[in-house]
Amino acid sequence: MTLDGAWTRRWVEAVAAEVSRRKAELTALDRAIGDADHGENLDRGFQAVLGKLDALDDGATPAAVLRLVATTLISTVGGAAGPLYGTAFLKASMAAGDRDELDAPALVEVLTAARDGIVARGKAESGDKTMVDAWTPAVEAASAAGDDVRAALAAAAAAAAEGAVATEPLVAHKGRASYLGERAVGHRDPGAESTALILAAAAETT
Amino acid sequence: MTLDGAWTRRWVEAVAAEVSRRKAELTALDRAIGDADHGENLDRGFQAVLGKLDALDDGATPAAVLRLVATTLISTVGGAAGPLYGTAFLKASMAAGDRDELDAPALVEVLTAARDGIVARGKAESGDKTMVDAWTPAVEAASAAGDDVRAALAAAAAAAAEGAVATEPLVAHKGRASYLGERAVGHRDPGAESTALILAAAAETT
Amino acid sequence: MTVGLAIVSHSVRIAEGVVELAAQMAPSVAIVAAGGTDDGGLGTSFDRVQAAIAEADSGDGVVVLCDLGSAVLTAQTALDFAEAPERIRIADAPLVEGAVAAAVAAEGGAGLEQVVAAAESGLQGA
Amino acid sequence: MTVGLAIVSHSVRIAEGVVELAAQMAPSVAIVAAGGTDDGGLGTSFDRVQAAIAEADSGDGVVVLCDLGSAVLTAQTALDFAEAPERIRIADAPLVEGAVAAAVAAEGGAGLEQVVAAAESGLQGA
Ligand SMILES: Nc1ncnc2c1ncn2[C@@H]1O[C@H](COP(=O)(O)OP(=O)(O)O)[C@@H](O)[C@H]1O
Ligand SMILES: Nc1ncnc2c1ncn2[C@@H]1O[C@H](COP(=O)(O)OP(=O)(O)O)[C@@H](O)[C@H]1O
Ligand SMILES: [Mg+2]
Ligand SMILES: [Mg+2]
Ligand SMILES: [Mg+2]
Ligand SMILES: [Mg+2]
Repeated sequence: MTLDGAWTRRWVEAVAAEVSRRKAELTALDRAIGDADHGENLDRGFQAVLGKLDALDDGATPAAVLRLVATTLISTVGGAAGPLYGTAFLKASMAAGDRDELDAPALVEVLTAARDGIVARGKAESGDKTMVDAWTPAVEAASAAGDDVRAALAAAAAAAAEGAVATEPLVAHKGRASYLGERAVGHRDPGAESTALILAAAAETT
Repeated sequence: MTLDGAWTRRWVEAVAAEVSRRKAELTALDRAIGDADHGENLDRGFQAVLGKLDALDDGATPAAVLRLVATTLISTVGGAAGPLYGTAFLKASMAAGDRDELDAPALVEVLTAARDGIVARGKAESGDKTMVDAWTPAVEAASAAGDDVRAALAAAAAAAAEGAVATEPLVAHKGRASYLGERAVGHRDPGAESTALILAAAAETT
Repeated sequence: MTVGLAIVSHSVRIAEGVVELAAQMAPSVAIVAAGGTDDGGLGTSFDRVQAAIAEADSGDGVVVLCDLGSAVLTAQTALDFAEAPERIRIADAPLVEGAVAAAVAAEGGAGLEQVVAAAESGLQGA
Repeated sequence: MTVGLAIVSHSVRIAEGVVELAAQMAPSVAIVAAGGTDDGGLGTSFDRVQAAIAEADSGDGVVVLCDLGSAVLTAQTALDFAEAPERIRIADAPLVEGAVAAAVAAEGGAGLEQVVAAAESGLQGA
């Protein structure tokens, strides 16, 4: 398993497929504590990405793929997830630089940059019941996982999934769910769940 | 000159005619420090009043005429002047009570009630560059004018006209003109000018 | 069943847009637009405001949200003429932001005073 | 000649209504709507926001007014991609009320920081 441009592309395709498959579920989470569009938003975004992947060079670097995802999500998602994931993929692309492939330390750099981009954009702290609550444990788990990229991705995916579940008992302090106060308790944050989906797809992409 | 129901009706008709004639002028004042609709607003209101006067009994009291003006302005003016003049005429109507005609003390009561209604509704103080700056001097002049209603009306009209002119150097603290800060200086308040018009029409109605 | 909202704006489009936006997070709340003058121009209509308040009131009360000052004056006048003024509150809150916060509170079953407080809290979801 | 305004809302109708309302007191200010998603649904469109900012900028800068939080995130992202970000300010102000105050200030020839301050002053004309 080599995290090169082709792998990055396969990963993005897998995300698009998973978002499409789980669109209704993501939207249902957003119906409970938001405006019921998170699945549609992300599906619109990743379908648009699919439509643009073909235009990329066969030899495109990971950074080139990540940048295409970033600009496409920014332009097409239509909700908070657009600027947030868009900024994440943009910062990830910048961190990937001109590398042809990402080893484990580079992967950690890229994941960290993505998380930092989301935090810089949305100003959420850990525990605010947002996608940050999936990203931060994922970054920490990946950096603790050692030199094997496969292990790092698996650790990140597992930690993100746990982080998403751990948003359930929280009150939200950012995003639409913050309007609900105590009523948000008991519901999983849709953005944390979609982050878990994105990282699970990475772990499963070979 | 007897301020009975018939006189009240003639006065209202005179106001409608004057507002119609000076509509563009009132709107021009509102263009300088507002949204350029005060003349149209009042004209719409008083034309609607004209349309309803015929339905009144011939023997209608001053209060009945004033109440008709109030409810019609409230429903038709469409700007701040609607609730303000509407409340003024409503409170005036209540002050007139079941009197068949208004003597000088009753006139002062009626004018005072009108002014108080505007203040209660709009919370403007004297010097805030609103119609209150025409009403308050008018009330004071009428109450100082003694027992002759004609003299009281003339005094009120003259004081309102002076009050309207005296809004020119002021900065506005209520209404749309308050957005302009110092830029409102040098412009006459449209509502103070229309108040002067309304009271001038009263003084001229025989 | 729930507190309703009346959305008073000088513009038909603003009032209707606020209704669609607030309804997104509060599908079961009665949110009624009172935008523009009787003929749809820029301004406020006493009759539209009165009708919107009546339509939004299911018995649990109505919170009125206004844009500019003259919308507030019109709403206050409607309150003077209301049959049950004790069930009507005019929120001292920004129109769009206040309406969304109030709608979410009403959707959650909050009472009249709590919905007013939500409107006035100035919470801005991000 | 004057500072322009970009009106970012989740709703096409809100954005267009704010433009008509603010223009009433500021006929010579460029006030441009960026409402809804690319297909006109409820949400925000990066491309519409970017285009509105460009259209509102005559060289003296643009103040961006937003409704909910995700509109602010979209506007901030547009600022990241802007050619002259130093001429763009996102006001921390309620959309409708802030836009009217900002428009009047811009009409009077106020500079970029003054227009932002007017939007944020929370002045509500009555
Ligand atoms: N300020 C923020 N910081 C981090 N994440 C946020 C923030 N605001 C919203 N989110 C995330 O975005 C998700 C909602 O995305 P989406 O439904 O696409 O946007 P919208 O709320 O605009 O409809 C939330 O579940 C949350 O994870
Ligand atoms: N709060 C207030 N108290 C007293 N008078 C006010 C107030 N607000 C506005 N006015 C008066 O209303 C006049 C404007 O009326 P009009 O143009 O019909 O209303 P709008 O400002 O809603 O377009 C102002 O010139 C001023 O005299
Ligand atoms: Mg959503
Ligand atoms: Mg949304
Ligand atoms: Mg006006
Ligand atoms: Mg007006």
